Amino acid sequence: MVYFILKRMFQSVFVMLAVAFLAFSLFRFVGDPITQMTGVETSVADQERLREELGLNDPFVYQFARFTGDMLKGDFGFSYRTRQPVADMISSRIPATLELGVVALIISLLVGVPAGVYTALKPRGVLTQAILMTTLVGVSIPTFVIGIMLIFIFGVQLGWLPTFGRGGTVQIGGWESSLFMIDGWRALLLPAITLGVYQLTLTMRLVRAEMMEVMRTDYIRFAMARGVPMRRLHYKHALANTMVPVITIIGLQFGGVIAFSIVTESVFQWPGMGLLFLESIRFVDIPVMGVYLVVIAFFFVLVNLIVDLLYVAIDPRLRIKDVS
Amino acid sequence: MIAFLKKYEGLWLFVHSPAAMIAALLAALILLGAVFAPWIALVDPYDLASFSLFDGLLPPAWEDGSNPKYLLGTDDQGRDMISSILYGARLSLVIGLSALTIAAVLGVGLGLAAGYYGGRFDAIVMRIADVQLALPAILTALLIDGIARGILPTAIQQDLRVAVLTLAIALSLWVNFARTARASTFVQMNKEYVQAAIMMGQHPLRVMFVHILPNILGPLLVIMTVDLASAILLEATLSFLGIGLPADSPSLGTLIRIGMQFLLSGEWWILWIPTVFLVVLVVSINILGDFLRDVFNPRLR
Amino acid sequence: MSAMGASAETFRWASTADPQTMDPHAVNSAPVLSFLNNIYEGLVRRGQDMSIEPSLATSWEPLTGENGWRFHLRKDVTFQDGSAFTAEDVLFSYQRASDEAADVRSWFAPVSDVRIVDEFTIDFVNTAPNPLFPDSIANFMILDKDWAMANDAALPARDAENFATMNVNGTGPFTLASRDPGVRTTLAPNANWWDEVNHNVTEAVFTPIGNSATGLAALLSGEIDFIQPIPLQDVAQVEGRDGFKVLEGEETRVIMFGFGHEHEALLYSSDVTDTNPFTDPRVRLAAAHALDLASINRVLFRGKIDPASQLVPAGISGYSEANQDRPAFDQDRAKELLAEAGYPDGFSFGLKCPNDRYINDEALCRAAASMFAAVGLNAELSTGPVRDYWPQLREDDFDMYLLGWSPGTFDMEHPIRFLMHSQDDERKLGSWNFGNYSNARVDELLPLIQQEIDPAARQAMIDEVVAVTQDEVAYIPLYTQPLIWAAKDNIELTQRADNFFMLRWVSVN
Amino acid sequence: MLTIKDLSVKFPSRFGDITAIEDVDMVIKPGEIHGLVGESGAGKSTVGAAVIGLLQSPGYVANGTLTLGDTDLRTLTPDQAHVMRGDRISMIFQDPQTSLNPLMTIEDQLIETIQAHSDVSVSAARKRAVDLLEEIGIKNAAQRIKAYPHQFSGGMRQRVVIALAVSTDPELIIADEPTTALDVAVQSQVLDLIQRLAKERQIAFMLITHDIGVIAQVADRVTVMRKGRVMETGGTAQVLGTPKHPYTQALMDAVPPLDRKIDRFQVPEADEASRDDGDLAENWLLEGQQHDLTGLSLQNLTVRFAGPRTSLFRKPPHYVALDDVTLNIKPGSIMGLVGESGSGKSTLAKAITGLVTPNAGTMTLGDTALPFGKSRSRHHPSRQLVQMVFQDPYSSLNSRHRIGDILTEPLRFYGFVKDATERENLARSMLALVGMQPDAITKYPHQFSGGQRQRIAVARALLARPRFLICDEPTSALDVSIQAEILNLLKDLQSKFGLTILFISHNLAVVRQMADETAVLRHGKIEEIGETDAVYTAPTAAYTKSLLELTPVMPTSWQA
Repeated sequence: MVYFILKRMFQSVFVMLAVAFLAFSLFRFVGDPITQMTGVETSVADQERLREELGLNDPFVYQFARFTGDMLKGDFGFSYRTRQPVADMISSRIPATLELGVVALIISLLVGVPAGVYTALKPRGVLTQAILMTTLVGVSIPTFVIGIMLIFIFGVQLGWLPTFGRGGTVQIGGWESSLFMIDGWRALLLPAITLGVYQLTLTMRLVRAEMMEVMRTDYIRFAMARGVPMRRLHYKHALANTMVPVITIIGLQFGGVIAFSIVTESVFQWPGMGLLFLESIRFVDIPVMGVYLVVIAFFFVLVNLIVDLLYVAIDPRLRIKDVS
Repeated sequence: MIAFLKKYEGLWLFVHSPAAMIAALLAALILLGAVFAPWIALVDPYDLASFSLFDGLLPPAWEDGSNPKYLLGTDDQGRDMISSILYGARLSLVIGLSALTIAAVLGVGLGLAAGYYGGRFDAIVMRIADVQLALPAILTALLIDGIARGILPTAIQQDLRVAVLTLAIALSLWVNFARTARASTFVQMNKEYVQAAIMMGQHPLRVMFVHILPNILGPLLVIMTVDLASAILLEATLSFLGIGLPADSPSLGTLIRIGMQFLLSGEWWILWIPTVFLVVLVVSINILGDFLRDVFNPRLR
Repeated sequence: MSAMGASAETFRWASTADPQTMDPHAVNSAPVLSFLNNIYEGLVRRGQDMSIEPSLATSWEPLTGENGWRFHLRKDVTFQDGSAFTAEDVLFSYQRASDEAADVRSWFAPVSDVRIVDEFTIDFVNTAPNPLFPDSIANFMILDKDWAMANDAALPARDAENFATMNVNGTGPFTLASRDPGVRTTLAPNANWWDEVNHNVTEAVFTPIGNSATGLAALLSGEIDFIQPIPLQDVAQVEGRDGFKVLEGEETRVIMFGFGHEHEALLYSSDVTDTNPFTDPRVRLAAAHALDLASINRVLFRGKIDPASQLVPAGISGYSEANQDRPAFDQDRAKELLAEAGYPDGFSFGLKCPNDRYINDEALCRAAASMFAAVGLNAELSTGPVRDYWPQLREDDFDMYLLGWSPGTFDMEHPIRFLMHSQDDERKLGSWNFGNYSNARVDELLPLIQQEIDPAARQAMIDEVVAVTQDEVAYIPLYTQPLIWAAKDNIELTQRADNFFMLRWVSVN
Repeated sequence: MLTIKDLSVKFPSRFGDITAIEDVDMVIKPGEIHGLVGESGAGKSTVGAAVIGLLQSPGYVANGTLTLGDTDLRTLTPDQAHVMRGDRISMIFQDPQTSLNPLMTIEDQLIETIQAHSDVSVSAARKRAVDLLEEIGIKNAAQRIKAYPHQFSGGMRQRVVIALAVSTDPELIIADEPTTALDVAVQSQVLDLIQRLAKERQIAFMLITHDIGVIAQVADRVTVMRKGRVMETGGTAQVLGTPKHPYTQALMDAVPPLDRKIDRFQVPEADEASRDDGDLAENWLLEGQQHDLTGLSLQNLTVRFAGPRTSLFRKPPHYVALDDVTLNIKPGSIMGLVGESGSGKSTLAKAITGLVTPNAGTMTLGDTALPFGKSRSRHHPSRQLVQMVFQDPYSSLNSRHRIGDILTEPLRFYGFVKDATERENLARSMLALVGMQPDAITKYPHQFSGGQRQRIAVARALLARPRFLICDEPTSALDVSIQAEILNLLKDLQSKFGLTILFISHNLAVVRQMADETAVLRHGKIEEIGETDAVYTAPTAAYTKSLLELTPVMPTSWQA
């Protein structure tokens, strides 16, 4: 088991390095940061001097080595645009994105899992068909349209919820959280729903498919034949076994949720990493873009490591050696 | 008839599934409209001389101030909405289908080989897939877009926009195919017909493509439909983020992006008609995907 | 102004872009300068009508015996941290702003020396006569020498932030209360401001909102009091709602098409590859005649624009009243001109446009391309974000391009210097004349205009330049960019033509 | 006491109702083990499912009465039926690997079952569970109860399953193929357990199985079913010893005896095609015998698999699949290879065919050495000379290929016949030779039954003109009557074409019928090897002896 975890960590490091390389090398081509950093009237000679100062004229490999080396030292460089340390910029935005992503994930689980269970247990019900159809339409509308619609319905027309930003936040040891104020929750609701819709459908369909699969297994039929109470059978037996594969897929998807929050953040002016990333693209702020990619990849491998550990926790077959 | 239908179970299921039939009908109509757009459409939205700003912002035919020539109205450039949508669907489908083809060829090829050879080759492919997964679709697309912008001469960037977008979407989809193909191949590798073929000394490529591939097509087909839907949506989202197609050669996604500007201004048709159209298209494809899933996995029926 | 001194008034506003820095000398961009004008002040400032008025300098006059200006500084002004404002701070700020590390140093190209005369008098020596110099430094903001030195911010931050990136110490009406870049910036009134307070804001919160629909929603849902700008097409929606108002005005920015005058052949043509038809003024005039500005105004701009005949709008000093006509929309005339020039069937060429720089820039170019096509000028339109756009223009990678120009000095001399004079890298002239339009008479007149003190003589020379460039169709000026702000009804504010938003003119009723 | 009368079960389908079972009558008394026997499709599992009320949707009981004691099972509401399940009727499934919830401990599963049916405290339920496990033969039950299912071996797991079924003291247990997935030794223990429980606790057992030997060993009464109908019912000795119904007779004829060798099974010859149609193929095969008879000799063959790696620093442990195996198969003879699951039988076949690379030893086909695994080139002659018939006829034919494509592939691949039409003709003829209609060539595998598919698989093997045939459990997926046909076919072909055959099976009786010599494999080692008759009548190895003893057989006295 220790070996298993070590192996996954080794693979994670490989993924991180590859992403760092990609991030750096690809963004090296995005455009000329100099024209963005300087004003309308800056002379060509001044631009060239700045280029030299920033090391943009050095050979490519040299620049990458510097990039990775600095990163390992915890030095993520400075933004071309704001001249702030990238580490500060990104880390100050991480709470917003993570809270959005996690709440979206929780919403999608809170709704998706029961809906999946219901539709799996009553595959022919009218409500099942309605749920399936609604969610299908839900995932077929582009996220940004859903977001804007929600804003106009609940923000502008009904005036129930704020239309942008994080609302009230509380600083807890450097972590700026929306979760401790009513205002924060109100602001979080619409973006989280927008971000969660796609995930919700995915979760529901996955749970439904796995659950139907599990309900046909011998151990469920045997539990039926022993007269195990239905509620216990559905939740303790079937759902637990359903969640084993579902957790992996959700883990794989979480990185996508974080990345897809780019769209949601841009619609709701949610001050997270995604918004920062979009601004950085606009200004060709290469250090910020590069670090963002690396951070996203880091979340991805981290979540998957957690999923692996969860697996071990849930599934005794991985935890306890076979004695036979 | 019954005997015929019994033989082709999928067909039988199909004619007994109203949702699938309606979806197929709508998808087929849209596909036909897209294919024959140059013959059906009133104007060619790519030909700047064929429309005039003078006709701009006309509402659909049933509203006041409309021009009956433009049944669903015109946009802010004076383009007929119907024509734009037909051409837009054409472009969206071209991008979606070509991205899908590239992703399928790449993903299935790698997945088959990984499943067939296993071991180190498999490990390498899966690590590459991990890296790809760590960069979700939207980031991959942004990356590809960025690199294309950087390395292509500006002169041809415009012409290669569709190709770049297609490649970007394709790269974000191939992992799906690779993982599914790999998993299915692993299952097939234990089947005795594959062992028989290997034992005979058949060429690995023949074993992979002639023997295994036809047996794993089912799940791949399901992925194809689902991914076609997500490719179309992804293209729309990229357009929203401003890295999609230019406004003068609009896809459905670009039309929606343009329409977003008119969300509040009263010209609702510029946003909602393409949106409804897109949703109908994507829902249809998804329903067909569901249907195929049911056919290939009868236990879920 | 009636509510002055009333209870606490928090004013919230939004705009599309966040000021990148709080350092007044680090970045020469409109969002930064506009925002910091609420915190820092210059020697002179612009009033509500854009006129130059005293600020930290109470008066100024030309130097005698040499080129340059003497500024008499205001006494009893303190910085927000309480330290006194003196000529030392002006000299220091000049040195800081004209350093290689400063992005605004080009403002001081005409300055050869700055001398402190006494504690409240300072001389700026110019290399040549420069009647407009005081006007050109309205955005040159003064910061406190001791504060900057003490906090290691003697120079603007270049590749890393410094204290001045996130902190301020100016003399202006507001001071920075908190800053979360890209998210939220809060300003508080400066209790010790020297000037009469004309606002009743006790706290001002700024939020950048990039997505225009989100911004509008924020206004309509009441979460913000004011937003600049809003999209043209939403004006009716905002006006139609109770409790909201739209402020319409005109920027000083004129939108125009430019040509690759010095290109020997078209770059993007599929039919004419060996020559450049745009070197023929008849072809350029044909292009001008092809444009239906009335339709552009009605459909794209909802009637909010004024057609432009020259590179500055009416009202800017130096505007040529004598040359107010622009080529009419006349497709037949355009075709005739093309036939005369030897292109009866027209030709194709490449048109470059940004898609995120000016209001409706992309839509405008699409419409223009469509109109050009109607007379046989088949434009291959290529649009892109501005980050790619300037490099393309600098590399001469265009046949025709879109440009907007706002005269930084609010004088006609500015576009003549940047857009009409032949390219001259050494003298930094014609630096935005991408197509290198070149006319010996224009080149000859520019220095004369710059040095002429007599307004009538100066105007005569400007009129001649405008006439020459109209005659040769150096550019096709299209219209003046509109300025659309929206606010709640209870907000009173002043919309200045440079799109700068000044908190000191805001009152919340 | 369970009484079934006139039971019919129907499955509605799109093409009208399909009758799964019809007019089934059966009575099972307390303490009685009632065997329900029949081939696939007989509907025996449906009877069990109908009784316990777990028919696969959308099946339903169309007619008849089901009574358990005084309770009419058909009148119960779904809730009542669910409460009754476990309480009065319980069930044991075939595969102990899959019948237990892998995420729950044995304890949790036992306690929840006990508590579901009686109002006892957790500790009382735990005590009862521990006692039960002890009774069922699990040592150290108080500790073992905390384990998860995967920590038990297959046989132990089936005991746990039985414990679960018994834990609520039901009147009736339906055991659906309870020993089919088990090796003979374990099977015998489980059967003993069932017998003991029936006797001591007076539980009625419905023992559903296809294995006549199992029935003969433990059942008191037996019901024979075919195609949803009862053929014959009565005391076990009577039904199996002196069958009255012709179907039962035919069934008994097809069962291979363990204690003697019969030349041919008395089964109706498949007369789908005239054997004359097979002349072309027969001649073609005969003319291809340039090598005469080809034997195979294995010397000290050892195969090791790397186990899963568990540490960065230690090498993964080896798992020895074949340990120093020496085996000499005489040209033109049939070598039988028997062994339980995991003994290395299939690894041996894979080593010969090159799918597995041995770590040591030599293999010699005829007089040429066989290169190992990947070092054997794709064009090595052995790839043609050695062919294989696989266990699962459902997976050994590519379901996406036409029979014609499947059969002509070797002809084309080995370059035997250049002309496509000729290839097709030969394939048709070969189908006739193995007893199939030649027009099968245009169809797809799913259009055939398992037996027919296995014939096609044999035809494919023959079309490579092999000299050495490996049959890996060729009949274990088939019903006994079909098994008899295939065994007859293999015997015929072997004698006609002088093939050398390695016949692998776990079924000792089948091997006895086929093999000239028999080798017994256990844990990758040859335990015993010799003339088949000698091995069966006078086994020298203790392991062979116990295998022979534990294999359930019919008492000789019953046999005709």
